[in-house]
Amino acid sequence: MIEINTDKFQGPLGVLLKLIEQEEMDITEIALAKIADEYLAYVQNSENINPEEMADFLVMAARLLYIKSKALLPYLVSAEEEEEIVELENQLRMYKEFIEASVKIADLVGEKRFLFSPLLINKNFRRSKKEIPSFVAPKNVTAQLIHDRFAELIERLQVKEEKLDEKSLAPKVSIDERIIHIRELLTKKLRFSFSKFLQQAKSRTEVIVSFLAVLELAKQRELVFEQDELFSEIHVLFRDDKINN
Amino acid sequence: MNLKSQLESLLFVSSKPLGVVEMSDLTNTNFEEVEAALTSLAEEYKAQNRGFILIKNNKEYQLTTAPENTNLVSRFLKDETSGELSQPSLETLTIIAYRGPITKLELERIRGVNCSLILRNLLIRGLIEDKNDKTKNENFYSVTLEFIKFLGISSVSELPDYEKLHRSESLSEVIAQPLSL
Amino acid sequence: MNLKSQLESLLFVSSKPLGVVEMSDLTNTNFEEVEAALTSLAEEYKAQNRGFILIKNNKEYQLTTAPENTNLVSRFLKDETSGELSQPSLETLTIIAYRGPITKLELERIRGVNCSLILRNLLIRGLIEDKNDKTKNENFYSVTLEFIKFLGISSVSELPDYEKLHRSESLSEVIAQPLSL
Repeated sequence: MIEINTDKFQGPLGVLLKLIEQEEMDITEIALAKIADEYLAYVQNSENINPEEMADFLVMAARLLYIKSKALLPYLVSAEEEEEIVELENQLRMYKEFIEASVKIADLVGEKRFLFSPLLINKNFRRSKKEIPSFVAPKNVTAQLIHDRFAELIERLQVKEEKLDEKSLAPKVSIDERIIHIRELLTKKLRFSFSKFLQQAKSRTEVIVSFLAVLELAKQRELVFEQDELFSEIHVLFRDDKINN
Repeated sequence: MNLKSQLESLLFVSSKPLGVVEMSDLTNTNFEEVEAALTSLAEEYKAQNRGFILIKNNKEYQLTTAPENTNLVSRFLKDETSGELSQPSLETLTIIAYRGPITKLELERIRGVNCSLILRNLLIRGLIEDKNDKTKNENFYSVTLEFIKFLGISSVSELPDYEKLHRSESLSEVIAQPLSL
Repeated sequence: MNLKSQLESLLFVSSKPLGVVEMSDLTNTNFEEVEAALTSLAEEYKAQNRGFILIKNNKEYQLTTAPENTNLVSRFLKDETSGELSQPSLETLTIIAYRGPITKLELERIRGVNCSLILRNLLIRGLIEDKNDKTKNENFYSVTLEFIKFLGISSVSELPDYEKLHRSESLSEVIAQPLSL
């Protein structure tokens, strides 16, 4: 299992960078494809991910899965999508530069060279002659104005809170759930049609998840595909069933 | 270690005059050396035409602005205290009026920004005062009696809707939010 | 009149950072002359090994104690700053220090994660400030003099590899790219 310092939460890029460094790899597409599973495992198992950051972790998971699927099916990738991968590599390289700089800054802070300025000094101390009065009446300030400003502030804080209301997302199917579903299906039916399987999906996300689940099982050598001729229906079956037959 | 530089740091940052004994303790140096270094500093300031001078009063030393700049400095301090209150200062003042006594951190959580400079400005104008609570070792800010009188009331509780606004729950919630760094 | 002495008096008596515009108004001198005099003062303090230095950030200046006297001064002020920062805060501060003024969106694109909470904490702690650019209607974040003091440097340009990271092209490219996904 991967060991990541989880006592302080880290952003998705930080987690990626750590995984790549653990593999002693450079920041490349190959490295990203290789660590995709570990990243997913981290997101799944980590209890320390701040809820506000979860969305960003999931976006990154989607990008990695995409890169991984490209490693499996390279001919499916367009030039535009290729660019997105390069962009992620660049983003990660730059992030790394700042992480390195932040280590140097941490060293600087560690030296404890804090500088001090006198704060809140009595205004008549430090001055030769001429006293400044201790109370200066503020212009245009009345009890009513104080009241109005304070009421406005409270209202503003309430509006802010309403905005921060939590929204729960509709439950979505996960790749793991899909994998279990595929296994059950094949235990019952021995084989199924790939296109019909995808048609059962209720949303685009589900199509992607189903597709990734099938790819994952193929990669793990659990599944094999049968196709009679080019562009005809693809059938999915357990590798073991195929061998036993 | 450079004694003159050390003494200069202490005198610069101190908000009260400093005695030779205290400076001697802090710098771990004997009285004679401290006094010699202070004399030498005082001469340097004059020779170099610096913007401050070192003055001595009953064995206590303090830095003050150079006499030839007194008018400039007074103008600056007067501008600071007599100018119109900025919006952030006014907002801070209203929070202290309705919620005081209140700590700096509580104020900052409500306003979402650091308030050091604003508090300093309100203190200089004599609109607020701070009191140290020794058991909690924290400073609490309240509006001054002069300011209350200026508003034409005799206590903050006479501010409009005081009971209701003073207890506002949304403020208490903001104050209770955890801060992590 | 001696401009350097005047500026020194103002900086000395003001316990808040002073802007070039303000100092220029008060001394009735143009910006260039004020900045030249301030640079010369900063150099003098270092060359003469004074107990204070002049630090600078975003056209604002402040006198502070010299870094070599930090131990002594914190003992005197009984200041217990631990200097602890969490990794995310450190990361965010680093990016703002090298690339500020920077918008929240740009910052989040570099960090790849939502930064609202961290920005709020850093604002409250006074290590960063936000300024609204009215023409673009956007907030820009920069580090403050408080941050400069925290690190014990006299301006962000003294940060390690400042020139390189401040200008790094790959960064400008990445920031210029549209958000995907």
